[in-house]
Amino acid sequence: MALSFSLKKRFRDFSFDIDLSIGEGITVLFGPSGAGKSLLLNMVSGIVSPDEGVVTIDHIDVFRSSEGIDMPIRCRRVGHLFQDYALFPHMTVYQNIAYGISRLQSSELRRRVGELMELMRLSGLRDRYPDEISGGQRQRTALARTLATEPRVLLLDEPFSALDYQVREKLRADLATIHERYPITMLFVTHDLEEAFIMGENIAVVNDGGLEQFGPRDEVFYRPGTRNVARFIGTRNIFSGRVSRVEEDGTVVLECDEMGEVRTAYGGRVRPARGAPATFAIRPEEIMVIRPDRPIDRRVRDNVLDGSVVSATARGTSHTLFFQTADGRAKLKIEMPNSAYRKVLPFMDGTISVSLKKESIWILPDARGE
Amino acid sequence: MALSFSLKKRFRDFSFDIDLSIGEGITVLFGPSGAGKSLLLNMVSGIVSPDEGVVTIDHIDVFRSSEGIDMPIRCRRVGHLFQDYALFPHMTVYQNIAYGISRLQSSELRRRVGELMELMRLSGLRDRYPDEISGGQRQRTALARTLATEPRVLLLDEPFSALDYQVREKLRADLATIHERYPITMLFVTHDLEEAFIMGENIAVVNDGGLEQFGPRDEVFYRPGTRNVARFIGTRNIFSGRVSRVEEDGTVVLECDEMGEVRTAYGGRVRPARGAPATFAIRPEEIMVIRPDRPIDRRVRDNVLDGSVVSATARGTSHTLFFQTADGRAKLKIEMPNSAYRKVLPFMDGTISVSLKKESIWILPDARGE
Amino acid sequence: AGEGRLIVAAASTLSFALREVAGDFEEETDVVVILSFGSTGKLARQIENGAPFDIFFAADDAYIDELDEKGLLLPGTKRVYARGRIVLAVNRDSGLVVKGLKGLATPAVERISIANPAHAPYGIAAKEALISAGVWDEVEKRLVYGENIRQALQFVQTGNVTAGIVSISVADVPGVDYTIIDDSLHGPIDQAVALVKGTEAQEEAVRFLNHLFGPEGRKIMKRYGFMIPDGL
Amino acid sequence: MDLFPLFLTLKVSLVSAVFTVTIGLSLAWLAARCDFPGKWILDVIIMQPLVIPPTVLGYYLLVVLGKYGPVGRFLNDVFGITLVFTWKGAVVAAVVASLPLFVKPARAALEGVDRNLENAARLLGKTEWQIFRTITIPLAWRGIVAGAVMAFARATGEFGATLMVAGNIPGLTQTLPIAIYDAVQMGDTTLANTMVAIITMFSMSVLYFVNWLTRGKY
Amino acid sequence: MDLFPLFLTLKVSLVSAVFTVTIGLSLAWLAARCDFPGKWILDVIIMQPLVIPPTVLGYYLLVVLGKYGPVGRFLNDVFGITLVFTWKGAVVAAVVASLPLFVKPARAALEGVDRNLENAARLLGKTEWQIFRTITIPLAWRGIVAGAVMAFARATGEFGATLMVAGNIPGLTQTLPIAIYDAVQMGDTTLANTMVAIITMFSMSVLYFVNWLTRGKY
Ligand SMILES: Nc1ncnc2c1ncn2[C@@H]1O[C@H](COP(=O)(O)OP(=O)(O)OP(=O)(O)O)[C@@H](O)[C@H]1O
Ligand SMILES: Nc1ncnc2c1ncn2[C@@H]1O[C@H](COP(=O)(O)OP(=O)(O)OP(=O)(O)O)[C@@H](O)[C@H]1O
Ligand SMILES: [Mg+2]
Ligand SMILES: [Mg+2]
Repeated sequence: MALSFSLKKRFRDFSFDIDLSIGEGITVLFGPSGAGKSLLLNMVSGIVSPDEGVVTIDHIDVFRSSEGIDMPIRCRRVGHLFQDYALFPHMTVYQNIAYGISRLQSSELRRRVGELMELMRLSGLRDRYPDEISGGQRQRTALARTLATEPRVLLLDEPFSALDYQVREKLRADLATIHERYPITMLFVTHDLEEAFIMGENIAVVNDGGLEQFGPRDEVFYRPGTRNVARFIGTRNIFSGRVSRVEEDGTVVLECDEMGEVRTAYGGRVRPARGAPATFAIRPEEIMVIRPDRPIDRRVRDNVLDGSVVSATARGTSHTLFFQTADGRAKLKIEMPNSAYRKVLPFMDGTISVSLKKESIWILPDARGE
Repeated sequence: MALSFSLKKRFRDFSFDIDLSIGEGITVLFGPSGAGKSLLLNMVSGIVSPDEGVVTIDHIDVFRSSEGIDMPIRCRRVGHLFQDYALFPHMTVYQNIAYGISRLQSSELRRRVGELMELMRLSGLRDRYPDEISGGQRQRTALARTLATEPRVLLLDEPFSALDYQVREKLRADLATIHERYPITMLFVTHDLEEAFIMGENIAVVNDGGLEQFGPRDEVFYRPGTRNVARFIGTRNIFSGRVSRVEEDGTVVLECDEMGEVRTAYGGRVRPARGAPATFAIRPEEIMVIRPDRPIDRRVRDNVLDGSVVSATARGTSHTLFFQTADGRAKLKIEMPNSAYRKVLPFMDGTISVSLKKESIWILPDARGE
Repeated sequence: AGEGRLIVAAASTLSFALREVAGDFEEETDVVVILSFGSTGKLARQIENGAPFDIFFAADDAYIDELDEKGLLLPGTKRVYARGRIVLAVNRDSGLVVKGLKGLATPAVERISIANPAHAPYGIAAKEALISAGVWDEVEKRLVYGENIRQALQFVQTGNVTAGIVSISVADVPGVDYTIIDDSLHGPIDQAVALVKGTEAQEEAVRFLNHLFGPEGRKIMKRYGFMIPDGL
Repeated sequence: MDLFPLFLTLKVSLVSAVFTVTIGLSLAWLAARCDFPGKWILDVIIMQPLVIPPTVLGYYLLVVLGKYGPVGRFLNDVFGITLVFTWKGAVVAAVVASLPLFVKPARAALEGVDRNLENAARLLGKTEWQIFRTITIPLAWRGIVAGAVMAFARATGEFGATLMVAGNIPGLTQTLPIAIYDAVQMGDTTLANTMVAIITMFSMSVLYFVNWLTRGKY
Repeated sequence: MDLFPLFLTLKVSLVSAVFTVTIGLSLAWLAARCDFPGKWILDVIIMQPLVIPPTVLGYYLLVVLGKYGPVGRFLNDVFGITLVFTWKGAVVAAVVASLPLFVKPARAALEGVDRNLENAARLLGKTEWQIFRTITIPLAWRGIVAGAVMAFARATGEFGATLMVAGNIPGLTQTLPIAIYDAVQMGDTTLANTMVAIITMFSMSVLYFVNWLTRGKY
């Protein structure tokens, strides 16, 4: 059930142009608000006509502007959960979910809808109308309605945005099993980083109508292709510098304005030239705070910076620190679990050292010239 | 700008009954989907009539069923962001935001709306209609429209659910400053645990139409009052047992079926009776995995359990492990940062020990009899 | 029609008179008479388009001639059944005494209703009478045209016009005083009847007309103000 | 009092309501959903019967549908149907006269239905006809009923065109409004008032029924 | 050809449209928003002019508004206004005849407006009147315009009641429909057709204008 498309669309001051081919499984569409994620789904399902382009589902053209092919929406067998649900206001929860199921005997139909309502935890709401249920219940009804037709291509536009974390975890697992049970191609839009990571085998990062990066989730997450992707996935600590030398063990030493010399475990294929510009990033949770009461571990002696903590924010399960080097030139965001935070808390007011492990530093390929 | 209310409402199979008094600042309403959060806001702002009750804003009754007081919505000076936005479809983004601002000279009006649009990152969308902008842009327009009237009571129903994390972080900070700049009472609904923690000075946990717990965020988060609250805030590891003895240093030793003896730093006021039932919980990120290659730290020698890891899920910045004791009776959810995970990864296949620090174990008060 | 049924189309002025005549006729014979009243113009248009009428009583013989020319009537069946008379009707509550047509010229008579002289025969006659009386120019601005004489009379009856010129056959209603207008002031209002071509009840139709023109019929017609001129 | 006119009026208004709604819905749907040049001309044509006096409208209908008219001759020759001076003619007159009252609001209502919901139904594999039946019409319900009620009332009260096309033949084509007109013409206000009361009661019960039928939101 | 009837018709239909829309919107709003027992009776009363034949309606109006009628006398004594046999009478007849055509669809449209949006406006401190003006009416726009167009067309074509109330006074109260009727009665189909063409052209331009006015979504 391969899905591939190449789509162009222009609005007054927004233009969309994305080519993508995805296979079976779940692909997460990730990107900032207004990037064009919903528009992409709308053009794939046929709700919005592209200015030009091609949409191919399972090697069959459902849209090809050059040949005037435009398969009616209903024949595309695409399930599409709208961001604003579009529940039928004149039908009950049950009727909404049952609407798309055709040619089933009534007992069979009832069983199937009941099953879906169970799955979505809607069981008590059978005869309510959409304006009599809560936001999250609406979202689940819409999701059930979309799943009811057992489409082979499933487009989900932020399907869990209105759900609490318990239901969300449950449904994430259920979607994953659906996909294990029968072959399905899923495009899953989310704003939630963690959700993107958990759900996506592959992640496509969309920005301003274009594709920033597409690849397996670990690649996108830990090896972002561009500065934008790095920002979107929350890398935060991004710096520019130049290659000052390459050591024998492959360590690339960069010289950057804010932090001076930075040693990195360069992982690229091409050996970088001296003096070449390089942008590098380190994730907030990868920065180690060195406890003054302990000897410096052998492994954390890379890139040790002295400075002080400017602010600390509690986030429930972790703390976010903003760290500033002694000369005030580099600012780093650091995330640490509460247990670690409690350990460094006594030393927080004085000078503190952090270490950027060289394996944790990622040099962005767009500045590598690859 | 104190807000207090006591509200009752019955639907066919849902009944709502909550008393609450909140002061200036941000109170987060937290609870599962369908708990009654939106209903609560609707009754405070006057959109939905309670069956009976009182709503007092700044010591003035805006609603009191017993005396037939029901102040018109427009006089309550309450800002309310609906979960589904309710943007005026026939007005542009600019017109929507400007709609509520009255009696301002046009230049002043333009300036103010411009400012809000800037704040909400809507600047390029001035003349678009709601159906020409993305979901997140809609949400921000609705938020700007609500803030435009500078209400003294602000009800926000999942204001950031459709936003990406960058914009979200920015707006969280902005809301916090708004509240610093002038006195405001804010009720903020969210499903996002982290957001609840960051935004809320106080957190009210709502469940099935009732109030489960209300208090300062740290109290709700780290010292949940009930099993339900513990579940909602993601504590996950909840067990039942009985008090077997109390030691001299105040340590309460519990006996539980799944894990045998568990030592806890009991923090309650009343000395527990031997044999009294006790429910206790430990947050997933507080469970320490003991690395076999290191000597057991003095501080982690409490409640050491041996077992194996059943599954591990990557969540981007952290990993979630499911741990099972050797006898298979206790299952624990453990969350650890990627760096820690990498360190224990080599030992993952064999037997592993975990430690539940006694200070991290929380005995739920509802079982304490307090 | 046919099968002992006779459909008679007639100008609405005849509604009272014909109902009585038809009632008598139905008693005498076993023929069912269905009366369809309407304005003469409308009925003529309907006959042109194949209406299933057997007999057509027009309020104006001009329509009979017109239809005859088009070959829609049975040739030679035209008969004048009455010569209409017009009256000056005055609302009793107005308190005005209007002396003849000349009296209409006084400003006290604010409005005068007549049937529309563009198509209604009584309207034409009224106009002719007003011209002959030499008051047309004065009263023209104060005229209200009714769709037919009934409406002209309703205006008088409800007091919205002071006086009106209507046919004698409708004028005898409460609240209205009327005086007959000299028939030398206007051309004859010949009202004619004819059989419609294609009628399947020619025999019954002839019998009905014979009844109407018989002594009994004449008596009834006269009572309702339809004077059948002698010698016709 | 003769009750025939009442029953005839019932028959004519009910039958014509069926035709009006069927034809009208198709026209409204066409106008609301399809875009073709000169669409507004269709609008103008449909609205014409409102603008020209009913009698004149009736005259045109009579000419077209009559014994010698193009449509009348065709219907007579091919199907052996005669419209003029029968109750069927009254139905035709009522349909033509009341169609604009139905089409306008029905179209407005159809156009007001959220396209997104129709798209949602398309995605669930429904055909355009199924969508029209299960989504569009129920959501446009209010406007459609408003139009149908007006059209029905107009058909019940239709008089000018009917008088021309069907004639005023007692026991055959004399509807209640025509009987009322006759009574007023004859100066018999009592009879007229009685019949107006009957027709009012009739329309009242229909409106009440419709009110009851549409008491829900959809 | 005399152009007076055309101008009179223009005047009467435009003035009556203003009245119809003003009165009709108030009635529609009342019916859509307020709940009071026997509300459907109001509905029935408003719909009555559709059901009874225009001539009969005109007769009733003449009796009520006429010189000796209760309303007529009051208006004459207090304001010195005479309605019957003046163009004002034609306006009254047109308003009464066309009001139901406006109220029904306008009400349906007002009822279709999402209450949530009105609540959102209330929360922004707007009064009910401001909300009606800035939210409800613009969102019910389609239905209101549909109703207004029908009412306008009906007022333009109004004939039966007008003839009764305003009379047929050439150069004073003879509207175009009355002139057309006269022409048909006289058998002057050419003149009638010409005038029908004129009235068609007139209604066409109005419809075109309205179409142009409402080409947007709101
Ligand atoms: N009809 C239109 N006219 C002009 N611009 C439009 C129109 N529809 C959408 N856009 C623009 O296209 C862009 C993409 O919109 P889209 O809804 O796909 O965003 P998105 O990625 O889904 O965002 P979100 O996460 O906020 O839902 C937005 O910037 C939006 O303003
Ligand atoms: N008109 C109604 N009739 C019956 N039940 C209703 C009605 N309106 C709301 N409810 C029920 O009231 C409960 C509370 O709804 P509410 O919208 O307040 O939930 P919520 O906490 O905001 O949930 P969510 O997070 O999903 O938005 C829900 O279970 C809903 O089904
Ligand atoms: Mg979107
Ligand atoms: Mg809610």
